Amino acid sequence: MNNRKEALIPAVGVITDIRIDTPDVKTFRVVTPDGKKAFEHKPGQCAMLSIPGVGEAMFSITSSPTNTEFMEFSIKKCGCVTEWLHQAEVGQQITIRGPYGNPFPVDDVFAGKDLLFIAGGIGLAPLRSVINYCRHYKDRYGKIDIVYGSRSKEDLVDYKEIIDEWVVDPDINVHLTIDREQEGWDGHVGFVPNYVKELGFDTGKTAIVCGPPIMIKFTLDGLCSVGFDKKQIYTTMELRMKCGIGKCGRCNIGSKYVCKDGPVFRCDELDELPDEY
Amino acid sequence: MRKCSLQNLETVFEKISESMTLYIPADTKDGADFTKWTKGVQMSQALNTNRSAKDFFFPQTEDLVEFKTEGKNIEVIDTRKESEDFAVFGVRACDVKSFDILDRVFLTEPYDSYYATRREHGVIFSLACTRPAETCFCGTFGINPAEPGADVSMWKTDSEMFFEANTEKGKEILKKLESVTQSADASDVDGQKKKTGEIMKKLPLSDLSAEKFGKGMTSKYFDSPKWRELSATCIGCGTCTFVCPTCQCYDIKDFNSGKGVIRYRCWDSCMYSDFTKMAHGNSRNSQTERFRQRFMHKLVYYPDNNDGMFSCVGCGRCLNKCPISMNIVKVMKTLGGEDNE
Amino acid sequence: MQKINSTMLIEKAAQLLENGTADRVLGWKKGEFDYDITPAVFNSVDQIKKEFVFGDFCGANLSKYLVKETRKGDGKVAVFLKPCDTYSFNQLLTEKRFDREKVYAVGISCEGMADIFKVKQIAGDGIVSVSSDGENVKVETLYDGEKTIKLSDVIAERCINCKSRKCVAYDELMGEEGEIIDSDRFDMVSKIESMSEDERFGFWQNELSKCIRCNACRNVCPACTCEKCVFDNPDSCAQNKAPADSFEEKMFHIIRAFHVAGRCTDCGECSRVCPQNIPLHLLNRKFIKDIDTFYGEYQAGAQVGSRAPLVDYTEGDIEPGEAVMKGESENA
Amino acid sequence: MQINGEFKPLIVAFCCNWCSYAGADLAGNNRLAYPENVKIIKVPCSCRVNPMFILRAFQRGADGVIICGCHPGDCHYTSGNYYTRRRMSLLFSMLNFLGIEKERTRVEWVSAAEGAKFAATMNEFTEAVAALGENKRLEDLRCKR
Repeated sequence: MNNRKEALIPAVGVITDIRIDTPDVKTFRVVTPDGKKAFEHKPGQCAMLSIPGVGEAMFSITSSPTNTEFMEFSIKKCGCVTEWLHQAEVGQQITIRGPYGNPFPVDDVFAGKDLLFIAGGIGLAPLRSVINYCRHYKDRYGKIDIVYGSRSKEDLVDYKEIIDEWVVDPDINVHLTIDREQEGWDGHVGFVPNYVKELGFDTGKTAIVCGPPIMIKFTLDGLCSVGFDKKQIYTTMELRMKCGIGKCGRCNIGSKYVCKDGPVFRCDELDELPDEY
Repeated sequence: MRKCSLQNLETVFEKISESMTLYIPADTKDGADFTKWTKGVQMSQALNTNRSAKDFFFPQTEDLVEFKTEGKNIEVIDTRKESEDFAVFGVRACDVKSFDILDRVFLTEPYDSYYATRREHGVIFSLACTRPAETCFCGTFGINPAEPGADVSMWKTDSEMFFEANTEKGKEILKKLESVTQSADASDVDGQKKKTGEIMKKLPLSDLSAEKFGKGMTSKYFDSPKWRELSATCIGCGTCTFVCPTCQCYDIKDFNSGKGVIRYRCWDSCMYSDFTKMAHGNSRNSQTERFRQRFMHKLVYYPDNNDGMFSCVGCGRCLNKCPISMNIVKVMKTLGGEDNE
Repeated sequence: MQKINSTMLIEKAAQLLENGTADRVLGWKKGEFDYDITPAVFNSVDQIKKEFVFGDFCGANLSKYLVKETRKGDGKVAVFLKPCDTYSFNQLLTEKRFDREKVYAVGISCEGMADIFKVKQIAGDGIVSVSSDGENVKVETLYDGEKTIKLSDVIAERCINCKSRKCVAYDELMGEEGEIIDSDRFDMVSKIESMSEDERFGFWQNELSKCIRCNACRNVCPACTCEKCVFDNPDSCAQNKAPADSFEEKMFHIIRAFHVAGRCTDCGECSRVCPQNIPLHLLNRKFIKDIDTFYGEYQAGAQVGSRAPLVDYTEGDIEPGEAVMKGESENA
Repeated sequence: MQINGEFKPLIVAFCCNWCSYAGADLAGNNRLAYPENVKIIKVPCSCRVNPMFILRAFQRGADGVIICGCHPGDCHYTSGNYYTRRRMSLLFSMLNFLGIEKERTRVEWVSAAEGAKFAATMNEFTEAVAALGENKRLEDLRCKR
């Protein structure tokens, strides 16, 4: 039994690159001290990052599993761990453990389907991993649409990658929107849920939604009102977590633990859970 | 089955403690608690200990790992030492059952090696009850206090202590005790078992039933208006969770000692306001929601995930200790009462 | 004098609801057994008639609930207060923790509450019923049948050392107003003071090491009404959920007592609720005793608006060095 | 604190910005010696010292804690040190009640002109704490390993 993986003891990771995405989001590249990827993961899974003495927190892995060299985390500044990370420099070591949670069913349910990704703000972080995974294996999936919105142009996470890689990719359609009119923006203006309705997608698609709770709520209502079935919609959640392995008892919604049974949920599964999130 | 006279119990203690640390329930000025046995420490007559036996396997605080930082570098150090064997003597049937419940949490993948190591190194001698209290309701959860289980079951009569091994570990230790025990007949304790069974029927909480709770009951109880009333005067302390043998929620915290960072875990309580607090909100903002979480977890969520097994053992500690005398019995009776049908 | 009983209070509570004086009543609710009584908010006469109870096991101090309860809507809350609870009530008012206009307080005289643990120690386990006539407690147990115990033998520690039977705040009084009484409440403090330093350390090390940090003492305390406690605040560098080291135990209890020093009315709830039976009231009483000795007698909650000793000073106050000596030798 | 096998008490001195810290400065300017193990923490006023600061100092290895402020009546903020005086009287009396050596804590009023008093106080306090030995009763074992 001694060679079992220790669930609560983290490994050391090194930040090898820090990219400033938006005024409050940075993307951190993390590898092991000997330059390898810390562990294998699937799209939608999370990892526990910590800074000793500051705290530990759960983050979704933003890079695609097809990236064999490193992992990336897009992190918004909002609490003590994230604030600390935002002032860190390249070369800083942190600790990492994972992967945690259930991934998106990319290899079975999603296979052969048309995919519609809908993200708001930092909600793109967990989806980016799935999108890039699907782009990598594009022949396994049907058409891919991405609707992504943020408060302003500056708040669009990964804008460079979106413009340089996704928009020019002939196999996917990218629909960007920002909340308010802004100089130098000739794209769509308006909230994501409304934009989704305006775009009027084919209801045969599988939708993957992530963003602030209020956006998720209105997007779900919108999708359902145009004829999407809840079984076609997936989302990913977050609650306070400590252990990441379904034991410490705080991230549950009813009898489901977000860290272990989630964070990816199909929307009809969410309906069965009590309203506590 | 083996037995020894109560006068010779001390020689049994001595024999056990030759090879491992022994803990027995001993009287303190505030009731009984598990105490490390040394010569002269007497076994308590009390029905149960103040604190439950879970402390042996899931202590209130334990260090997980230590970090040394230097500049930008971090070193991760596993500070655990080799665990020692230990025996816990006189654990009641309810607390024995609580180990099953905790095992299902800590020993399912991904497995908790801190807990597992202690389980491997611990031997449990359980003790049958003869005088259950009015606050006992283990029967509600199908526990028979006259057949306590664990590694070795024990029955205490007026003059003798009987031992019966239930596991390999138990057989091994009883073998070691052969020199200080005599062989006995299993029927010697039948009378006691029968008597206890009769008392169980007379207990004031003997009619409490858990039938209305269990798997798949979330939607039935979650939105009940009764929660507000039940939790109205809950002071939000952690007494019930900390004295409970099955509560297993924990927090992981860092302590900077100046020489390094010690990451430790400690018991946490779902009754605390900061239990689910995140940087940007709290999923259980009111005491009513937190109160509901605790009882729903014991009566519905845990059974949902564990084939209908409840995570309450009816030991009655929360009935004795809650500052406002609100407890799972009142919750079950109120929610399961007729006017909720 | 007639002892206040359940029937009288039920009648009063129902009347207050019926005549519109209040739209809810804070009182005590029947439990599973005769002794496990829960504080409760009653909204209807029906409920009061069915569940309201008052007796020797209604020790819970209801005054702290007013902070939460008066914030819910506009209506008035009626509350029953024993003499010691009225001191907490005044102290909360002094600190402006609730709106007096929203409360209708009924003072009830009290001769002391019983402690069920004392009953159990004498009568044994398996208590099926327990009742008292004001002088004797009749206990029926599963194993030893019926027993009669003197009520005075099972009176709670805090009531034996009661400081005052006077209701100092009320809109209406049931029974007599009562009087401030001479008590020996500082005897135990003096006894500890007269121990040697090593003995004192040993005594407290032993008591405080039992702490499981359940926070019951803090949460029940009518003086602890901070919106966010320093021990729950991750930015306070005091947040700590568990007694991870014997230092943390001492730190928690010293700071807890210090934060209520000069505001503690000595209601004794902290010791009543402690699941580990730590005599926490002794820490509070040490502060009260020291305050009395150093700065003159002061009883928190005796009057609304009095200035607590720790937010006050005189130019000739005792110096800390002398104070420590005086605090030690006052009774030598 | 053990240095080369010899016990040197670690003293934490909270000094108010206006009087005592200046007093410590003056002691330095006048080349008046006091032990190097006295660690001074400057606070705006002696009443800034939260009881928790004192306990934390002990937790993290202090063997004695001294609070220095302006003489009563001379507080830069008029009355801060009066409150300090009451608080510390009660706190130190409580620590004594818990069996923690009363010689480990002290309050001393040191003005900006009293460099000599500062040095003498520190010398004397250090000596008194040295006589007690290491702080065992308010230590945190985690900080010592």
